[in-house]
Amino acid sequence: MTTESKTENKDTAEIAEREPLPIALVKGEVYSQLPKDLYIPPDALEVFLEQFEGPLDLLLYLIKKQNLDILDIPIVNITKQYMEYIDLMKDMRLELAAEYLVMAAMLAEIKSRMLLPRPPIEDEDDIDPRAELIRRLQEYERYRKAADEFEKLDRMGRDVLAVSVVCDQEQDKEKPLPKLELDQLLKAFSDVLKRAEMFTRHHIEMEALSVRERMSQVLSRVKDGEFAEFTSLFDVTEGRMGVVVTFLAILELIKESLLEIVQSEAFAQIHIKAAPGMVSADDDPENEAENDVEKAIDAS
Amino acid sequence: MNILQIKNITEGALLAAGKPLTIDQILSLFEEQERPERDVIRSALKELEEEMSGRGIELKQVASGYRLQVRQSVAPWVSRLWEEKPARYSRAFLETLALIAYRQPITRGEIEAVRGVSVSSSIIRTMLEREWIKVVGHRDVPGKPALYGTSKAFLDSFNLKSLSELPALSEIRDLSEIGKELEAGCRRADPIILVC
Amino acid sequence: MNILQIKNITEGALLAAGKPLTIDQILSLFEEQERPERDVIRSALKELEEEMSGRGIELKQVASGYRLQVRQSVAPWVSRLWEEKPARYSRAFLETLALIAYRQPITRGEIEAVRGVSVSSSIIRTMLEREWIKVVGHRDVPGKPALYGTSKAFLDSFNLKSLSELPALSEIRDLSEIGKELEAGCRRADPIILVC
Repeated sequence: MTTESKTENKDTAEIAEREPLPIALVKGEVYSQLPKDLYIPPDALEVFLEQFEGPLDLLLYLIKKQNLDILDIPIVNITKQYMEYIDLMKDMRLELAAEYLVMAAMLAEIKSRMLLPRPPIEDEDDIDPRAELIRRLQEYERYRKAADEFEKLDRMGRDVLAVSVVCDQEQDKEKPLPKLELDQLLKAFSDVLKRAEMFTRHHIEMEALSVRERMSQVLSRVKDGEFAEFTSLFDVTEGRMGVVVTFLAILELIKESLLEIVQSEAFAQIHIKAAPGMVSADDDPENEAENDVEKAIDAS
Repeated sequence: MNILQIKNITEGALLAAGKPLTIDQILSLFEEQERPERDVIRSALKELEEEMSGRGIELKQVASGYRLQVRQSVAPWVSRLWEEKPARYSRAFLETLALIAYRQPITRGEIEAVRGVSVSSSIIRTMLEREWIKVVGHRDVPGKPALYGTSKAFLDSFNLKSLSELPALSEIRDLSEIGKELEAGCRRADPIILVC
Repeated sequence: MNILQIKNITEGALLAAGKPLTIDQILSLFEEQERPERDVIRSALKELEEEMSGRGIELKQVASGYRLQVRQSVAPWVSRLWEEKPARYSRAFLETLALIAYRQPITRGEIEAVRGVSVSSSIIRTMLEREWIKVVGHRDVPGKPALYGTSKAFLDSFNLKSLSELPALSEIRDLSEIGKELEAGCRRADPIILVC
């Protein structure tokens, strides 16, 4: 910064102090000073103050209003004005974002540094806070301008309108059903198991699939409410494994209170029937309250 | 306002509206002092119709006004725009189906408990409609929730003879391992593998 | 298939699609044995563009392809079809969008640092819902904040073909000595914060 520009700057600042430029426009009337003795309708002022997008925006506004250059901010003057706005916002009980106060502190610090004699710089990393402020103001100003440019861009729905022309055949096509691959299903199951793991500390112990399948089959057999002979549920042609699986399925169903097992006297025929609650299947009531995680996961 | 501008506004409006427009509706787009006569709109429409002959769209008068539509002669090609690739099943759908397949008979509540989120009715309905699952009974607890199991149609669609042909968990492990490797090179073994 | 038919199919598809189409998408409308060369589609598009000059619609190339749209010169009239005026975006919205567009990928914290105020969640949410921005990654710092970038839909909405068509960002003026000091200091630990 040259001495020349400093002098210039000083002049501008002085002019600004002598003839303050308008700061506020309320209902078409220009106010050149912050209200000390004049009355501004609170609503109007609130709208005016709320339109700032933060401390940087307010600072830029104060600088621009006085035709000052960001690079030559008269800190003392600007700080004074900034504080007046902050006080005003406090008086208005506007919700004052903490960012405004941070900025106030920053300005106060810069001001005090400029008023005090500067000690010789010892720490090279010591950043001039004024430079930092200027950098931030410039940076913010760029994007503020860019936002204004965005507003001017052609926008779909405002400047550019979409066309939509009917094509008569479009409704005729039926959407094909998605094809499902087995590996997708497996992936899904492994995902769900992975997630279930996060819900429970229990180890997941899978039982043989065929038992589960057999459970469904057995249930279908007995769901009309009739007794079924225990032995009739077995198919000996399936061999030892099949019989064992059926037996396990029945045991599991009994354990889950889905089947009742009845024997009228010792050594008599054993009969199986659906548990009393097992109404035949046509409608499913959709509310289920019970069910803990272990029951579902830790089936065995 | 000259006739070309009026014609262009008419064309733009018909294209943007997405529905038939009456002459009155077209007239209402103009401010009062610039509003043309009805006959001007009529002749603009006529001109548009002539210009469009032999092109990809045509002007058609239907009950509720004038409409621009894709010409029948090109419609078979254009309609392929919507000939979507079949949609993919959602993760919720696949996980629910997988749970029913491997854990049947199972209630909706049990599925929800494992998945940790609620199962939407529409998913269950879709599976029932497609006859991939069926209600095999009801659990004897308050509310009598339906127990779901898979059907023959489910097995058919995967070309399986019985549920025992579904890959066992050990294969799932391999699969997820392969998937992992494919996805991100060799990451760490996932916790499920240790448990199974 | 002759060039006129190809042009008509292209025109019909662009008008009916309701979104920009790529040349590949247009090509996919043709069966394999009748499918024209890419260059044929390109010249069909060029012809369409020429035919439309001076008419109510125009052909525009945007980020996700070619789009037929109502010419801007008639848009003021055509937009009277809808009573609702298009939404105005707040300064906060536009500033945030500008930062994401010019500085992507960028975190919310970085946006806040430039703007000097916090960015409301609803602004980010609106942009995500509109699919103008998307999460392109996460910065590897504590909290793993999302990095945002703009999408093709954003460019489409602003009638742009690529980010390079965005208006140029104004230059930062030289800070002379102060600026150099500043850069050397690497803008880290800001003494101001310690004061507060």
